[in-house]
Amino acid sequence: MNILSLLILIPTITMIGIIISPSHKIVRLVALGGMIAQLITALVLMFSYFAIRKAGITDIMVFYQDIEWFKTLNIHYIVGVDGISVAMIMLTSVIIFAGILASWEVVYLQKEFFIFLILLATGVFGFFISLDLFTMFLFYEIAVIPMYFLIGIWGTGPKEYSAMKLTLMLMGGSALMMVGLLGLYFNSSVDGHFTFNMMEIAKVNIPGNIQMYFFPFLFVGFGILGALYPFHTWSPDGHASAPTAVSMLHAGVLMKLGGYGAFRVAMYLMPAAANSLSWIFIILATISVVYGAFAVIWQKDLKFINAYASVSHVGLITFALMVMNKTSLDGAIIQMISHGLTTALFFALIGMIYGRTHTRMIDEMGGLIKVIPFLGVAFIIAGLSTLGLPGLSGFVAEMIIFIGAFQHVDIFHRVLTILVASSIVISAVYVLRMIGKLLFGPVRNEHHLELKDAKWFEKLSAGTLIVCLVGIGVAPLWLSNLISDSLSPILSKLMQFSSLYTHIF
Amino acid sequence: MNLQNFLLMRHELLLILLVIVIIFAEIFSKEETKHRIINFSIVLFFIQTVVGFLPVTQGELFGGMFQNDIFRSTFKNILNIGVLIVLLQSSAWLRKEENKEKISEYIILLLSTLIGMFFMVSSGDFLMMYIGLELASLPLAALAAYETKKAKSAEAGIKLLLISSLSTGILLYGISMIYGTTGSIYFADVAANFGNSSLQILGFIFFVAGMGFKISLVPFHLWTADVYEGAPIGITAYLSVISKGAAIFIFTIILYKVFGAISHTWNPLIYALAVATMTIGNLFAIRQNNMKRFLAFSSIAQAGFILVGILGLGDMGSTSVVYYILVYIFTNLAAFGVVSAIYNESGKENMDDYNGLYKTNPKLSLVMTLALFSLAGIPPVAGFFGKFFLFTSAASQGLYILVLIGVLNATLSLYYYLKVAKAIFIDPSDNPIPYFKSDFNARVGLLLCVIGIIVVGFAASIYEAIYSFSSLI
Amino acid sequence: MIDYTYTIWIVLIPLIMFVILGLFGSKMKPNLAGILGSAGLFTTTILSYLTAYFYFFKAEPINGAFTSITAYNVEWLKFSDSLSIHLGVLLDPISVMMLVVITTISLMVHIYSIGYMKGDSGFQRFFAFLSLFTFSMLGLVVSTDIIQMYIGFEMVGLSSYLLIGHYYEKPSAVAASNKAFIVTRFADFGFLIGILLVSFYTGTFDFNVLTNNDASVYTSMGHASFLGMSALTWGMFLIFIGGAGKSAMFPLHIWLPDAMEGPTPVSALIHAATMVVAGVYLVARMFIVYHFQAPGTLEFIAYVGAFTSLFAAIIAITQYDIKRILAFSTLSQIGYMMLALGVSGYGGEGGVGYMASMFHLFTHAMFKGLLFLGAGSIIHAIHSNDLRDMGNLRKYMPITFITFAIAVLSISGIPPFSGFWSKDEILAAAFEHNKLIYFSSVLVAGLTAFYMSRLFFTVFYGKKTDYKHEPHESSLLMTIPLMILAFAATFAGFIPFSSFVTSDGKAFESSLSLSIAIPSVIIALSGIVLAFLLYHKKSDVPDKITVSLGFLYRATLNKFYFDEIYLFVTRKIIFNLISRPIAWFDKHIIDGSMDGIAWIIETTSIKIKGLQSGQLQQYAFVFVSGTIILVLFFAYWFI
Amino acid sequence: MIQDIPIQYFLIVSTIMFFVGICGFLIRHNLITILMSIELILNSVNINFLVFNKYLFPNQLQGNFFVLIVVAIAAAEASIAIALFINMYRMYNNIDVENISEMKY
Amino acid sequence: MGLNQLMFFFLSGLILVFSILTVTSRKILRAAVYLLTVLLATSGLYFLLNYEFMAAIQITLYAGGIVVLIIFSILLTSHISHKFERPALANVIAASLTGLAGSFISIWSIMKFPFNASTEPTLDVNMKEIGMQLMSTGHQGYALPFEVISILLLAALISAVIIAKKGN
Repeated sequence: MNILSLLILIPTITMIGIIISPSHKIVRLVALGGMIAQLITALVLMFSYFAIRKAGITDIMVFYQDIEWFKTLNIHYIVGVDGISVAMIMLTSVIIFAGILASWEVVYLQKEFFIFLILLATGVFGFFISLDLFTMFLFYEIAVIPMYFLIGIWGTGPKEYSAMKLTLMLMGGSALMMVGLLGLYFNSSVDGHFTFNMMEIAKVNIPGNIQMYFFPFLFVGFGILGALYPFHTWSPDGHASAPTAVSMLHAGVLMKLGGYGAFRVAMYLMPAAANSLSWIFIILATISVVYGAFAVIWQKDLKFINAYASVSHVGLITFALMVMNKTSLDGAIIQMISHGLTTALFFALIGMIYGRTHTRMIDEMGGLIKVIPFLGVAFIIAGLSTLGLPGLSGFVAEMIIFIGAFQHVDIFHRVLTILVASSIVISAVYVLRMIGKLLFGPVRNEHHLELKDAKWFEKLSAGTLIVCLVGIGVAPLWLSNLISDSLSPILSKLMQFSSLYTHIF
Repeated sequence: MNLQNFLLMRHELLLILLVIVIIFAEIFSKEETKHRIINFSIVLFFIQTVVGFLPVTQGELFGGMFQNDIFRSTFKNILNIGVLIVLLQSSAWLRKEENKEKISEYIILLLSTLIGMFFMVSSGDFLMMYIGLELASLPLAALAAYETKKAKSAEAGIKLLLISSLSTGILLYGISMIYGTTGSIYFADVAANFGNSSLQILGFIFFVAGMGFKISLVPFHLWTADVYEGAPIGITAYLSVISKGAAIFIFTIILYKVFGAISHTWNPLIYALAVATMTIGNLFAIRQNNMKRFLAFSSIAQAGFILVGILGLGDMGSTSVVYYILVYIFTNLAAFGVVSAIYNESGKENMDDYNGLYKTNPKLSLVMTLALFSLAGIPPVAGFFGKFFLFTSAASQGLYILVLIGVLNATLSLYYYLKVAKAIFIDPSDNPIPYFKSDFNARVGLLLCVIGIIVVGFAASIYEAIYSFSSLI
Repeated sequence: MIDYTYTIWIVLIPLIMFVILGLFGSKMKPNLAGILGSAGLFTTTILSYLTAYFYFFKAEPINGAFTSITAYNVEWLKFSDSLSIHLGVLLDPISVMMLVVITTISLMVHIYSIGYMKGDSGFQRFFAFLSLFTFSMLGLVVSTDIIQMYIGFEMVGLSSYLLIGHYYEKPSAVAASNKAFIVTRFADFGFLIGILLVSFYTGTFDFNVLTNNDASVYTSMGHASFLGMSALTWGMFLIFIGGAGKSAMFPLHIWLPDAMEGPTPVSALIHAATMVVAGVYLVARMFIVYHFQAPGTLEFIAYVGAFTSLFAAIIAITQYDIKRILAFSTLSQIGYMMLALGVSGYGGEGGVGYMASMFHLFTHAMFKGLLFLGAGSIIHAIHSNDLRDMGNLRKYMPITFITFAIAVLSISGIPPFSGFWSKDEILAAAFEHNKLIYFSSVLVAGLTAFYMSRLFFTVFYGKKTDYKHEPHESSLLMTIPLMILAFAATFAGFIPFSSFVTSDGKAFESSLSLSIAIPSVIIALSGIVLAFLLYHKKSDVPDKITVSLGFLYRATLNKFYFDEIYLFVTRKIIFNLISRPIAWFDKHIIDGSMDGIAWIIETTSIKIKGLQSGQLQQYAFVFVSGTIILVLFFAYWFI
Repeated sequence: MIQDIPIQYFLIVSTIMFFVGICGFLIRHNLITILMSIELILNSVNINFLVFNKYLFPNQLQGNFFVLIVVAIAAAEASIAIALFINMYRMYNNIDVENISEMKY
Repeated sequence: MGLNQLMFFFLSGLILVFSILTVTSRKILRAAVYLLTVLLATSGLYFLLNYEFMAAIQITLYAGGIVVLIIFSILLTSHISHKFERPALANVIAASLTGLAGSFISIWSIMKFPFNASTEPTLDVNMKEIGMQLMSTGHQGYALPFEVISILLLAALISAVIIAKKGN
């Protein structure tokens, strides 16, 4: 059995296990066990990936498996990974692991909660391993739909509204994507033998005008999930209403689907359009970064703060993608991972704090670090990663992006880089303001004096994420190596069409 | 009439036989054992369904009036499965006190409309098609008015009958013009002689209007919601899937085979109808509270999606349409099955009555959710595949704008499907529908639907089979 | 050849201490944490001294110059074959000198803090952060790579943030820590852009390449210019902004006085002796580039330094908070260092400004550390920061009194204390280069003497006896560091700095120029005398003077309203004029348009419900007219 | 014979009859009159079929048989319709079309 | 003007006038009678076309069957003297506009279409021929529709029964 298919099989088995579990204690154990197995599988995958690369195998995709599905439409089940997907799979498995732990004490309809959560993860894993656009799309939608229930049933606040908005906007995105995918499909061949196989399509030179037609569909379609300005508004509402683990998974992983898809599908397969249209999206991304950061300052709700911060940070991903040189692409992927971890940690902590104080308004809290030191410290670490402090992953990612983007020959890109880099100041403002109000100062509500600090599962959940953050922050080279080798085929395809962008380091 | 001919017509002949057997059963059964006719006929029908799956050869009878091939007979099998599920689902309702007297009539009428559809599907000329169409419509009006005590039911019956008559009139006028300008009512001759003069187009459009009534395309759809709401649930389900499916099938065949020569004319026509149907259906569905009405508008929108697939032309088009109908039968019948189970138990059929359903009846809720997802085209259930192939088929003709409109409409439709899901899973309720166990037949029916919803999507062989058959016509 | 690889431990030991104290500190006894931290630092200090010894005395200078040695280097991130980020240890005269300074002061502060922080609930945390800071600062000074320098800048910013916010329950401390971090972050933003610009044109981050005088990396530079300045000038300017932020140069100085909210040892370590000179160090580190490639920027630096020193000195006169006075004096002194760099030439005698700057950095660390620790001792004794609560303390705290006196004399530039020597070199350099700056500097020297003496006399003289608690001398743990630093502050001036730290690494003979020294000493003395007259006992003369100065005094007292201006910019402009409208825009326009789509659909749905009127004949009408319209359209218009 | 009457004459008559029927369908209140309008419609269609058969394709009888079937079906239709009307009459005591507008929107 | 033409115009006039009267008459029984007239006139047209068999069918089935059925149900459900209200003017206008537009377009199309009168020999339409074709199973044979119609009629019968049947 291909190890990649195992990544889908394990969650599926876990879901079945959850269904037949008799009591709620067993349910969560099964879920945790399944996700630990998944994490181990992902680790095995990563190490064997390194081993394969070390052995000198230079296939673009490894663990490649191709099973024919719908013959007449030439739809296949094709899986395969390169360094980028491996990195994303690692990210996902870490976050779902932490997410299960963070939702350890979900009581209401617990079985269903875990099933939906793992279903979501299944979709994400499937998305990352798919090389066939059809299956990729299928997994994409599988990943999106459980969100509705997760938010709608277990959420807080105006949950129905948020869940509906989120789902509809994301499905609207997938609607656009679908047009793009079909466009790719029907232009994937010269002799009338169409294919959804990404690696095959990549070999075809799709005419420029067709690319120009379909690229926006795909890019915006994925971009909506990646909170591309101005289609980001599902994100604050959605995150604010979602239960902890869902926010974690959603901001941590699901939003990365957007970036990853935009990169893997839109840019890789339609490089000419990517080059000629990049200026639009790079402007949007710049707006998104700065605007998101400014919008945070005014927010009072912790989740809104983090949601807008996410808008800003995933804007950085889009920005880096659109710069299209090796360094910046590398940075984009690392930013995906870094933001995934950071924001997951953030949401986990917000959830844990909310579970104790029953409010998310920073004005109603204060001095919490005194009563819940572990959560407080973890919160500060998350904050510091958000503002890009060295030693944590946020810095690495931002640094690579800025350096990469600034290497662009075009003065336009460099000016935008400066604009985008200004977000580090704004992020410092909002992060410190939030930390200052929430954790420092006098305890504002005397009930909060009786709060208990994190329990073991909360510590494990946050600890795992912190370890990853610090690990990447301190030693980023292995991650960068993991990614950058796999960038070359994509990059070379992008470069092929850039008469403008020749000056790459 | 030799055996060969019998085999060719076995769907129809067996059904006729079935009807006769049931009439005899009705005559010879005692008052208190009448309800056994239900299971009796279900078993018979099941046998009929199985027999239908035996291989069939290609051929035509009655000088081309009756045509059968594996594609058509496959479609009939699909309809058979659908009707089997409908029968299973209506049995609980039929056993009710007020319906006890008319059990066999119900079944007979239902089966005779099915006969009509089979003839319609197999028709080789406009005359047979017309007869089939009428046979498929007239008894339905009576069935819609089946609950004679209920005003809504009567209203549904009258509306259906009168609008049906009007549309028949228009259809006939169209056919008469087609006949007048081509000199024949046989499909083959018409196809050879059909041109592009305005009178022919007029005839064609009148014909489309008549068919559009059966498929409930906008603007010929207005009866749909009222009739669906008023008719007994079993009949509503039947109308929305079987009757509609059969009409779409023959409509597709006629468009491709008979009017293939003027496809450049009907392409924009169907395009416009598709857009209008999807959009209007969705816009109306948004506000509905009554589940039957809601499903009516949803089924209108679904018809729009199917039209998108028709525009794919060629094998891909017809395959995607038939495949979608198959998916749609399972899906919609699952939804109606749940609605009918709940209605039979509690008499409730409004969306807000479903609040908190998941807590009391989780299994039914899950079936409903699956069905809704399949309708909305959410993976991994069959609806996703069906819709994807419809859109793929349209995209193969380069109709990307239409695909875009289609997928956006699908997104919009997701909104109201999720509204039902919301009622079931999220909204709290003070007095939710209490737990109940629906009868065996209904459960079997739902089980069939669920299996269908799940299997049809993943089993690529089904799609492949339909594809290989579709090239035969 | 000496193997310097061990120097990595100088950096790592504090980090390890931080990790140990950070993770397990809360489970330790406080004293254990303190001792552990100090012990770790002691090791580091020994290693630093060893390094200095080896570097300056054992290694053979090549061509008479101290070379820079990359003792340790590891690739941290790689962008391309030519561009990568390295982390490592770079040893050259200034970095070794800084190692000594930092470890010394830090060790003193550690020991001092064991006494000073006794009983504080965050004792272990405090030591953990001290270790973190020491690590960051050491990592900063040994940077091999400009990005490492940037990382160091950020990290010291963080530790400073954490330490300022030590008393996190005090809102003012939280505000101060936020302010410090954000202002320096803002400066670091400039630094970052500067790095990007410079590295874009040079294609490297490596200091060894960047600061190589013959570097061909600059020659390949295009003639890109912006607003009349070359891109490199801009880049270097922006890098200076980074330094200016950390070193609290005008107008980014506002965070430093507020940073005094932190515990006093922190102020001594971070906000007087080490971190705030990081900016000076940065400019010194890139001095060659400034001097040869961006002389305009260097000129600018000189003026900024001079202005800051004057500006801060003026403010210092009027302040009452003892730590704030010291903070402004720090500003002023750092301004000195900056201006010295700004006026410096390169090589030999011409580089005296560079040497003087480093020299002053060194001596300043000693006496300013001493001043702060002394002030800490005073505050510890009387639990107040306010000058007006103090007086007559020489009776109660003799050791503090004496060491403080030494420090005051040193900062005032009275021979033979260390401050005199380094300040004299600075004045000499300024005199050589720019008379205006020179005169300003001399004026500052006088002002410095005046306000320090004002502080000194107010605290230790006078007749005040109405203390709630009898003040008493601090414990040995606190006084021993005072004494050691007093020793250093007294004699550090006699170190022949010019033989060790010069702009080109080559030693030169620096001589005391009497024509510079005598006027400055006279000015300083007159400042002291004036202060003595005004403040040695309580009188109403100062009040009268303040009244007569009116607005000028109030402006000075309020630090020329810079805080208010910043507050206006942040609260009013950024919060209210940018952030709030954006939040509104997002909620109502962007999100509103999404909701608007939903609304349109919903409304359309309601509006067209009449179509489904339930009336059979209307249905038929729609049916028929629809058909007719279709016929019209498709049978006539289409064909 | 009828050669002196152009085919169009017949068609015009039938067409007008058809649309008169449709108008009747649209405006009459009484369900039975609506049913009568339908009969008009069907009748006009029948004329069409026969005329075409006679004029254009006299060598076969497709039109004739079509009409035969239409008439039969019309009868069936009418019988069901009348049953429905009677059923409705029992409920409302009249058979106005207004009664059947309960379900809407 | 030949007799045929005269007959044609007479019958057409009859048809049109009574059609319109059928749909406008405010007394229901009269409407039924007008309808009968129309149907009879139509059968006259069939005679004119030499389709005696169809004319007979028209008279017996249509005029005799359906109209009787209608009258029967009128008697059952309406008061003879009842006079309908005038339909709403808007309705009338909308309907007549639709009708006018429809007939205009249709007639326009008809006039534009080049109908070619057949030159083929006319099939003699007698009962035998009709009977033969009705029972024939080949091309131009109508045995199948004939059989299916019987099912339809059966179904219609049952339909009518279950609806009209009085409940218990």
